[in-house]
Amino acid sequence: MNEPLQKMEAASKLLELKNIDLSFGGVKAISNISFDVLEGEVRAIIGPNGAGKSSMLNVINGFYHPQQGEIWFDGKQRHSMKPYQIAYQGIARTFQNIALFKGMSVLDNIMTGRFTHMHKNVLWQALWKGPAEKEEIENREFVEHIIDFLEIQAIRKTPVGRLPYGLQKRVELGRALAAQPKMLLLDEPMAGMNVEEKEDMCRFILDVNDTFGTTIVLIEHDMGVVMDIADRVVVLDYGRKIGDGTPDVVRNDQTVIDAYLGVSH
Amino acid sequence: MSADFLYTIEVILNGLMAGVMYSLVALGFVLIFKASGIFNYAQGVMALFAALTLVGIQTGQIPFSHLINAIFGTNIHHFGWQVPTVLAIALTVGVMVVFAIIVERYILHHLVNQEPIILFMATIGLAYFMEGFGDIMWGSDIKTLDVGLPSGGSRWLEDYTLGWAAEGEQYYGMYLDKLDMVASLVAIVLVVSLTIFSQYTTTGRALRAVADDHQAALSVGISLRTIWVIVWSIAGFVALVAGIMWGAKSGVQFSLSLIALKALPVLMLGGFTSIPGAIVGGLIIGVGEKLFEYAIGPMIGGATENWFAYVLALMFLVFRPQGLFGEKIIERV
Amino acid sequence: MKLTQLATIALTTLAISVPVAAELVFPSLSYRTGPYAAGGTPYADGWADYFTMLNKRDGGIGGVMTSVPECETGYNTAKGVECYESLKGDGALVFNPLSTGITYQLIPKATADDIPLLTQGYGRTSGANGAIFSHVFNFPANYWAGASRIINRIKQEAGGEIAGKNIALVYHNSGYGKEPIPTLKALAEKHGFELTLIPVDHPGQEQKSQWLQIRRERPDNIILYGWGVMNQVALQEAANIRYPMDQMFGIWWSGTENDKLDGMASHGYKAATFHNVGTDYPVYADINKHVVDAGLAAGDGSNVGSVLYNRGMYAAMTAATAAATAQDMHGTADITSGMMRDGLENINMSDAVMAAAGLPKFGPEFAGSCDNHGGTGQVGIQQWDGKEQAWKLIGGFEAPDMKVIGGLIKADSEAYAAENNITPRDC
Amino acid sequence: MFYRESGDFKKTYQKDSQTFPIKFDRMRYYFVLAVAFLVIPMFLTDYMANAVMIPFLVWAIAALGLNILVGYTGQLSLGTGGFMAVGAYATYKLMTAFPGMDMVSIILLSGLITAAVGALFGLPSLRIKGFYLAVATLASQFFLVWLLNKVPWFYNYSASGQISAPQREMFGVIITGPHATPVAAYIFCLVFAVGLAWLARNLTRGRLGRSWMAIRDMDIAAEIIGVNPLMAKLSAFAVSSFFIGIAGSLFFSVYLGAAEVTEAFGITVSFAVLFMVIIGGLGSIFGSFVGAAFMVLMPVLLKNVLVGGMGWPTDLAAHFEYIIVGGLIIIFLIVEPHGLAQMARVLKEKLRLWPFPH
Repeated sequence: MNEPLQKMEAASKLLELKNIDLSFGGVKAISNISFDVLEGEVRAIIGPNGAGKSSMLNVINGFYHPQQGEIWFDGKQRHSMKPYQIAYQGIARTFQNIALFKGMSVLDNIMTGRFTHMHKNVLWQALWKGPAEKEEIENREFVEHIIDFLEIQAIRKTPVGRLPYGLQKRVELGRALAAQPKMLLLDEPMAGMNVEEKEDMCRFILDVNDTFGTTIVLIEHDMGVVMDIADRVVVLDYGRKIGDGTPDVVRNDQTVIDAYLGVSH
Repeated sequence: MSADFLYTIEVILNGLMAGVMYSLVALGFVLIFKASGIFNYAQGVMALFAALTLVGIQTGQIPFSHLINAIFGTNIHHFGWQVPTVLAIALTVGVMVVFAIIVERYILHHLVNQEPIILFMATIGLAYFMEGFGDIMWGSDIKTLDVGLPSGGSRWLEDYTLGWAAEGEQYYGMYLDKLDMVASLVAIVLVVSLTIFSQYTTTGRALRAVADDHQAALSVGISLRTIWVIVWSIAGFVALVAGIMWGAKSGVQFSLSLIALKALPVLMLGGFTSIPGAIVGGLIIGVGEKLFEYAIGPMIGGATENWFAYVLALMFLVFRPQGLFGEKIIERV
Repeated sequence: MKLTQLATIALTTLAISVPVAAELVFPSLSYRTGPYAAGGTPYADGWADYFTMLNKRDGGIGGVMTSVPECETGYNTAKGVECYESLKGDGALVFNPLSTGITYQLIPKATADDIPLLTQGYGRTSGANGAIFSHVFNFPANYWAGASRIINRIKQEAGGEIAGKNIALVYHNSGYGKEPIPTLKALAEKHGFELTLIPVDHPGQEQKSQWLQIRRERPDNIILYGWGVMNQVALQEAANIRYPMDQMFGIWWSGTENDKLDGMASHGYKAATFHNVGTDYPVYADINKHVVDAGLAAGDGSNVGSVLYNRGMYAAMTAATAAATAQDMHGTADITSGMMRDGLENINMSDAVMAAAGLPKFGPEFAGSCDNHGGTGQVGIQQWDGKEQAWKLIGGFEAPDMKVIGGLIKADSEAYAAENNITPRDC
Repeated sequence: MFYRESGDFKKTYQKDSQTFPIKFDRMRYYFVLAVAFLVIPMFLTDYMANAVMIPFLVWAIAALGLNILVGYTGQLSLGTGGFMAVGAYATYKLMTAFPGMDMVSIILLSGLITAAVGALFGLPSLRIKGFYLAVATLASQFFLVWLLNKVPWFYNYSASGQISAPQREMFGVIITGPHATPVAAYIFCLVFAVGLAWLARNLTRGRLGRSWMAIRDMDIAAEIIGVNPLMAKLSAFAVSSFFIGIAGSLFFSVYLGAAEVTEAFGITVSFAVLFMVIIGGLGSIFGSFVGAAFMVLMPVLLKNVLVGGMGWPTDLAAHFEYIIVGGLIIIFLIVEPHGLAQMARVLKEKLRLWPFPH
C-alpha cells in the first residue's frame, strides 16, 4: 500500500503527456489528456471499450501523432517522430491482437527484437564470418536469457504460427523485452487467457519490473489483475481522463464507478 | 476554332474510345477479383480463346483438326458449313460456361484459402495452358472475325466538322472510328446490365455478399462454388465481348492475349474491386496516354504509350494507394 | 539432381535420333507458335517442302539425301541458342534463323563453329561485307536495299522529283524495325525529302495515336516496316483514315497474304520484294506431285504458293544451289559446313540456274564473292490486287542506291570489327 | 535410420546457427559442390553447357534476386526483365568503353548500377502494396525497355540497337565471345552462382534479413521494433536488383553473347523468373535453384522427348509444351503451394522420423 508511494518519491518522471488532443477526421479519440509515468513503476490505463486506451499507447510509441499537446520522454520533449525512431529511444510494446512475425521461428522473432542493438553494416553481414557473426552470437546469448526467463526453451525453433495463443503472447512479450526497453507498453497482455496463463503472465510482468527495472504501461480489462499489479492507474472514458491515482484511490472514485456501471452523465 | 484545338479534342475523344476498349478487358479482371480475390492473369488469354472459338464455330472449323491430321495422317480442317453469327455467339458463351465450370472444379476448388499470390500464379499457369490448348484446338493462323461490326471513320462526322477550323487552316474534319463508337455503346450496355444484375437479382446480391465477406456469405448459405462458376462465366462472357471488339480490329491471333497488359494500368488506377473504377480508369488511361503521345511523344521519339499508361497509374497511386474507387486500406494496430 | 538425370536421358534419346547415314542437313529454325506464328509457319513449310521435293525428285543433292530437322524457336532468342546448339550436333550445313535477333547472336557463334548463316532479306544488313562477316550471307537483298528501292520507286512515281516531299516510316519498335532508319536518313539528305519516324511498340494492336498523327500530317508516302499483328492493324487504320493505298509501301515482311484486308480495302498497297510471286512455275508441279499429293507436305499444304511459302522455298533453293556449288568445288558429294560456306561464297544465281531449278526469273541474278555476301541488292515491287486477292509484281528487280548503302555497310561492319577486334580478310 | 540429428548436439551457438546443422546435409552439400565443380565439367558438351547448365545458373541467380524481394521481403515485383536489361546494357557499355577491365569487376559493377536503378524504382513500394505494387513495377519494366531501346548511346549507335559481347578473358582463359569453351563459361557462371547464393544466405540470416522478413510478416510491428520501412524495402530492392543485374549481365555476356532489349528482356522474362521463385519456394535459397532448374529443364526435356524422342511435329510439340508446363504449374501449386523446397523439407521431416513415424 505505501510501498508504491515510496517508489514515487524516489523516482523521476520517465514519460509525461501534457494536454494531448487526438482526432481522426473530426472524431475525437483523445481530448486534453495529461498524465505521467514514473521511472520503474507499473502504470495501468483502464476504461470501457472505445475509451481511447489503445490510441493512447499508439500516441506514446509514435504511431499516431496528436494534433495538440506535448510529449516528454526521458527529460526531452519529443517532436513528431517515426515509430522506429522511438524504438531506438527505448520504448517497446506488445499488441492487443498478437502481431508476431508468423513466418519466423520463436528464436528469430525474439532476435528481431534485438534489432536496435545490432549495428554491423551490410558489408560485414554479407561477409558473415567475423564481426557480424560475433555480434550475432552475443545477441543470441542475451536472447537465450530471455527464452530461459520466459520458460520457452522447448519451442525455440518452432514457427510461431504453430504455437497456441498463450505462448504466442509470451513470445511477443519476449520480443519486446529483447529490446531492453526503458519503457514497455503492454496492450491487454492477458486478453483471452485462462487463469493459469494469466497468473504466469502477471508473474512475468512483475519479474520484468523488478529484475530489469523496466517501467511498464499496460492496458487491461481484468480489474482484479490491474488492482494487483499496478502501482498507479489512469482511467479513461470517451477519450477523457476521469481518474488517476493508486488503485485504492481509483477504486473509490465516484466518476470511475459511474463510468463502469454506465450511469448516464 | 484553331485546328490545333480541334486536333486536341480529336485526340481526347479517341483517347476516351481507346480507354473504353481497355475497360472492356479490365472489367473481366474486376469481376473475378471482386468475387474471389483472384487476380486472374488469364483474362487476356480467355479473350483470345473466346474469339478463336467464335470464329471457329462460325466458319465450321473442325476442332483439333491439326492434331488429328498429325496422328491419323488425314487432311481435314472444315465441316464445310457456316454457323449464323448469333448462334455462334450463343454456342461460344456455352463453351465459356463449361470452361468456368472446369476451372472451378479442377483448379479453384483445390486452392481455396491460399494466399492471393498463389492463386495469381495459378491463373498464369492457366494462361499458359490455354495458349497451348487454344492453338491446338483452332490452329495458330490469323483469322478474320466478321460479326458485321462497322469499321472505318465516320464520314458524316468528318464532313460535319470540316468547316469548324479557322479559315485557311489545314483541317480534315473530326475523326472517330465507328468500331470504337460501337465498342463504347457495348461497354455502356454491359456495365448497365452488370449493375442491374448485381443490384436486382438474387444471384447478383449473393455475388456482392461474397465479395464483401466470404465467411458471412457462407454462413447465410450461399455456395461459394456456384458463385465462382457464375462469376467466371460472366468474366468469360466479358472476355468474349472484348475478344470480339479487339478481334474485329486486328484479326484473331495470338497477340490478342496481350491486351491484358493494356488493362493492368487501368486496374491499378480504377482499383481491382470497382466496376465504375474499371470504366473511369480506362478513360483516364486512354486519354492520358494519347495526349502524352500527341503532345510530348514526338519530342522524345514516340512509342511512349505502353510505359506512360503505367507511369500515369503509378503517379496516381502514389497519392491514392487503393486506386480510384478501391476500398480504403485501413491500418489498425 | 533428379531433373538433370531426366534431362540427360532425354538428351540421349535426342542423340539416338541423329541421322546415321550421310545426309545433307539443312536445319529449319521455325516459329509456328507465339505472336508471329502466322508468318513463321508458311516460310518453314516452303523451306521443308523444297528439300523433300529434291529428295523425291532427284534423290537429294548430288546423290546425297537431304534432311531438314526442325526446331521451334518461337521467335525467342534464348530458344534460338538451344536450337542452334542441338542442331549443330546433327552436322548442320547452314543455318537460316529467320529472326534478326537470333541472327545477331548466332553470327559470332556460327563463325567460330565454321557454319554459314543464310539470312535472305533479314538479319544484320552489314553482314553483306564478306571481308568482315565471313560466314554471313544475306543476298539477294537486305533491309537497306529495300528501303532505298522503295524511295527510288516513290521518286519514279513522283516523276523523278521528291525534294520537299514528306515520307513517314511506320516501324516495329525493335531491332528489325530500326534497321532502315540510317539509310532513310542518308537518302533524305541526298534527295531533300522530309522523313517522319513513327515507331509502334510490340505487339502493336493499338495504333490510334500513330494514325491520327499521320492523318494530321498527311505524309505524301508511308513506308511500313512491321511484323505480325502490327501489319494488319496498320493497314486497317490506314484504310480507316482513307489514306491512299497506292502511296503506301511495305518492306517484304509487310507484304504477305496475312497483311491485307478483305475486299478492296487494301487494293493498290505496294510492297518491296526480292523474289517473284504466284505459282505458275514448273517447280510447283513437282512440289505438288512429289510432296503435297504424296502427303509429305510440312504443313497442311494450304500455304503452297503464298508469299512467305515462296520465300522459304526460294531460300531453300538458294541453299541447295550453294550446296551443289560446294560439291563441284570440293569434288565430294558429302560436304561439310565449311565447304557449304565456300559454296555460298561462290554461288552464281544466274537465270539459267534458276530456270534449271524450275524457277525461271523467280529472283534477281546475283553472285557471291569473297567481299560481297549481299549480291546486287536488286529489289522488285509487288502490288496487292484487291479484285483478284493476289500480289502482282509491278516493278522488276532493280539495284538500289548502292553508293549510299555501300558506305553505310562499310561503316557499320567496320565498327563491329573494331569492337570485336576482327581483322578483315583481304579480298 | 541414416538421416537424423540425434546425438548430433551443438555446444556453441555458432554451431547451432550454421547453415546445415545436420551432418548428413553438410556432407551432401559439399558433395553437390564437388560434383558441380569437378565432375560436370568433364562431361560438358556444347549443348549441355549453352542450352542447359549456363541458362540454369543464370536464371538461378535471377531467381535468387527476385526471391529476396518477393520471398523474404514480401514485395511482389514484375520488373525483373527491365532490371536484367539494365545489367546487360551496363555490361555492354563497360566492356566496350574499357576493353582492359576484367570481367569480374565489370559484372559486379553492372550489378551495382542495377542496384541503384532498382532502389530508385523501389521507392513507390513505400506507398503501394500487394498487386498494386506488382503492376506498378511493370512501369519500370516497360519504361526501362523503352529507354534502352530509344537512346542510341546505350547500344553505341548501332543500326538495329543490337548489342553483342566482345571476347574477354580471365587469367588467360576466354570466357566471353564465341571462342569461349563451354567449361570456362560454365565455371565462370558457377562461381558467381555459388558466391551469390552464399551472399544471399548471409544477408538473409542476419539483422538485415530479419528486418526484411519482419516487414513481410507484419510491417507495423516491425516498425515499432525499430525497423525503418524505407531502409528495409529499399535495401531489399537494391540487393535484389544487384543479383538480377548480375544475372542480366551474365545472360548477355556469357550466355547469349548478343541481345536486343525488346526481344530478350520483355515482360515474359519477368513472369518466368517469378514462376521459378514460386515453383521453387518463396523465401528459400535452395528453392530458387530448384525453381530455375524446373523452368529451364522442363521445356528442353519436353522438346527432346516429344520432338526428338517421339518425332512429333515441332509446332504440336511446342503447343503441348505450353499445356504441360501450365498444367504442371497448377498441379504444383495445388499439391504444395510453398514450392518444391517445402516438398523437400517435408520429405526431410519424414526421413528424420523414419523408420519410427510415431
